[in-house]
Amino acid sequence: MGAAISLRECVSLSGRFPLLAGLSLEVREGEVVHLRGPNGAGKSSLLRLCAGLVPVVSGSAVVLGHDLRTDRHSVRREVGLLGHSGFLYDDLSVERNVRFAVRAARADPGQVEGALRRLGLDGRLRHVPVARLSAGQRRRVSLAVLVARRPRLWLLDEPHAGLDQDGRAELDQLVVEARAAGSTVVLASHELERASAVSDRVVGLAGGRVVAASLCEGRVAGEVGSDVA
Amino acid sequence: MSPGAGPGGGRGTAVLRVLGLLGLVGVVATVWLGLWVTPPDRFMGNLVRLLYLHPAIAWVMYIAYGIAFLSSLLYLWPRTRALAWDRLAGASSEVGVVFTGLTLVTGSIWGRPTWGVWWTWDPLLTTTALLFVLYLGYLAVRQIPGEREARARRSAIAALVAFVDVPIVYFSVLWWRSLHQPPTVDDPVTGKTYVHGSMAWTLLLSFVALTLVYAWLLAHRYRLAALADLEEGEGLELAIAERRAEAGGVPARGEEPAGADLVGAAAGVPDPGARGPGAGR
Amino acid sequence: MLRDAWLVAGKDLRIEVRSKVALGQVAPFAFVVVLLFGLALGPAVGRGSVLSAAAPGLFWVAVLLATVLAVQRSFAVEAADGAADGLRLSGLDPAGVFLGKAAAVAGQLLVLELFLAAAVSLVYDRHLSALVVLAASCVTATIGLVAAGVLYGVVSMGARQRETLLPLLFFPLVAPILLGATKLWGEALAGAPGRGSGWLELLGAFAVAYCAIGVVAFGPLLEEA
Amino acid sequence: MNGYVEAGYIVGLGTLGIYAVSLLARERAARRRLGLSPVPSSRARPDHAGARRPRRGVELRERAAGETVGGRPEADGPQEQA
Repeated sequence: MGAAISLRECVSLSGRFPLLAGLSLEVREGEVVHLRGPNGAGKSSLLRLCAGLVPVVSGSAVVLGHDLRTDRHSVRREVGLLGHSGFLYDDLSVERNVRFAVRAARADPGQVEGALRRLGLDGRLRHVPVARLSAGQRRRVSLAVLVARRPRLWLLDEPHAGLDQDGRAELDQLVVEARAAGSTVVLASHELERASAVSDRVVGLAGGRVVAASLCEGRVAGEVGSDVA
Repeated sequence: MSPGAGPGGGRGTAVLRVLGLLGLVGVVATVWLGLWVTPPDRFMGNLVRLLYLHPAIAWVMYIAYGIAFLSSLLYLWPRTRALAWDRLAGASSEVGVVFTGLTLVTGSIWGRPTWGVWWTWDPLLTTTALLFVLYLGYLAVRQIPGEREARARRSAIAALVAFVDVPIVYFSVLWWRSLHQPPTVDDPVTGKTYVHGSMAWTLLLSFVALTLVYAWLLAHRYRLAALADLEEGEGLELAIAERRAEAGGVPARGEEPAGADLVGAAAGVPDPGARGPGAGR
Repeated sequence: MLRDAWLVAGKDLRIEVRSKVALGQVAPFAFVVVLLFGLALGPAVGRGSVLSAAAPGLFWVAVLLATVLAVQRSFAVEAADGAADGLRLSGLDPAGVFLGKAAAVAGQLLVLELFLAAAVSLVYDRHLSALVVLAASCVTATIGLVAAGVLYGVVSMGARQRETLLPLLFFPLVAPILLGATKLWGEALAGAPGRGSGWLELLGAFAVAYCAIGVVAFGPLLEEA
Repeated sequence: MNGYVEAGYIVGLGTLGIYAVSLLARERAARRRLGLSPVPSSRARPDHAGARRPRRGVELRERAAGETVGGRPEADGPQEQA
């Protein structure tokens, strides 16, 4: 199997602040990787970099076969990023938001209905403007977009945040299904046990670099690096 | 002006000093010739002495914007893309804005006794005023934060947009004026004044002197921009080291090859068969 | 590109229908401006009064001010909830985004101009004539205004001081449009349309130039915002 | 003469002078912040400036500043000109 993500000594900056300070990471296609690390370790930056949103200053970065040093655009249509913000339009209804995102990404609009049902958004909530939703419900809308789009690479940034117990279980199930469908998933989460349970591998970040890596044997977290929280 | 002229000294500094000296001598000579040696004009009297200042300033303004436009184009052109062009465009625009302001002020000072008004909606004047605001806007765009190359590209596009606007503004004001009311004033340069003899030489000298002054200002402004870029990069490796040090016990400094830190980390892994991210290469 | 433009324009217009910001805030603002001019330039009405004579110019200044607000709104929608990243990640063709956003804003502005023209005619006591010339100048001028506005809207989106930066960039740039449209309206209302036939071409040239720049440059600019 | 001429010359050349002086002052301040010698010169060469940076940092910095590899004429200060 090829590499979905191949980063070598990546440095990326925000102004003069190094977000990533020489990060190397290899993720194979179809793998589920759990990123962990303290706040500010560079998890979100890594996910944004893989989505082509953050320029690579030095090192090399290839995601889904696209060299991010020369082209940060082509990769965007193939990845699905669930960021801190959901990339939703407040004044549009749940269904409209999902439909717009799916059509913009040139995905199959036929998947929208199923995705809404999958996330429990097909009932009363369907026509409610996103502005009126709670944080957890907004997260569900963003997830529905991913489910409908079926990207090759899922980049989930704190996907558990704001979700209720059912939602978290639902999310875990989605990750498992995505993996089964051949997609690659990278998720950053502080829900260590939960995230590791669905992951093939745990990667610890700190100071904008990978500081630890281990397999999840039989889907059980193998803890490494005592400084990695 | 070669964009390669660095922030550092060497021969560049010596050349620059000579350039500055020549410019200074030229300006002093222009002032001396213009204020004391040349005769007053038959029609304009002593006011003609502003002829040795205002047109040359306006001329520099055109050069400055021309160079800013050209270097913006050269930045956008993929084959010649280099941050040096962006610095040059920014430097030239800033100097250009200063000269545009001076064009307006000296023109106004000249206009008051000649035309009886500080300001007239003459096409050239109006265009110049709009030019001033347009390029102030361009300088503001340059201040928008962002990645260095992103800023450069954005600025170059803004310069292009502004430059495309200039002829449109000029022609529209020209039409607007000519349809509005006939011009009430004669052009003081071509209309009434006959330039000859010492006056011609002084005029020529003023153009040369102020062009030299422009070149000197441009070079220094460029150096300042290069220093600012250097400063932006300065301390980066220190910042990266600090960033790495956030990881705690992991060695952050040093010149270990790519992935060495991963090997180090993998050493602590209970399962020796662990597939580190760097494994399999 | 056109497909994406259609998609974005539809989305923006739907947001407007839902939020009614243009209807509830931009349009009233333009009417306030019209009223303020009335207060500033005196109560006299009728032919020959200052207000009546200045009506074309005042109308277009009000339109310019409204354009800035409409463009700002158009990008505020994108910047909320980090959706500027959303626009970049969406996979939409940037040229399509430019055209779509421009079309949506232009549509709103054209409707606004319709009502504003009626208001100007009533409040400043100026009879509207030569409606074809008026409409043609409105359409071409609005396209140019919106193209330039959306272009600089995305430039200033990345700036922390975007509310103040956009007008600074925008107004000098569109000075020719103000001149041309005002001239055309002045001639049309004076009953002598066609005398300044060059103006419509100038407005057209402006619109074409800035639409072309926008289609080419919007992508790189969106990237940096 | 008549006031206008003098005013024009004073305003015009005075502004240019102030601008020039401000450029020099800003350049000097920037050099001080960077730890370069305050006045660039062909003779005096600050050794410490060149010594305190490892090569790798310089490379990185240049790439960060967006210089194309190979064409890195100006990113390095006077310390390169020995």
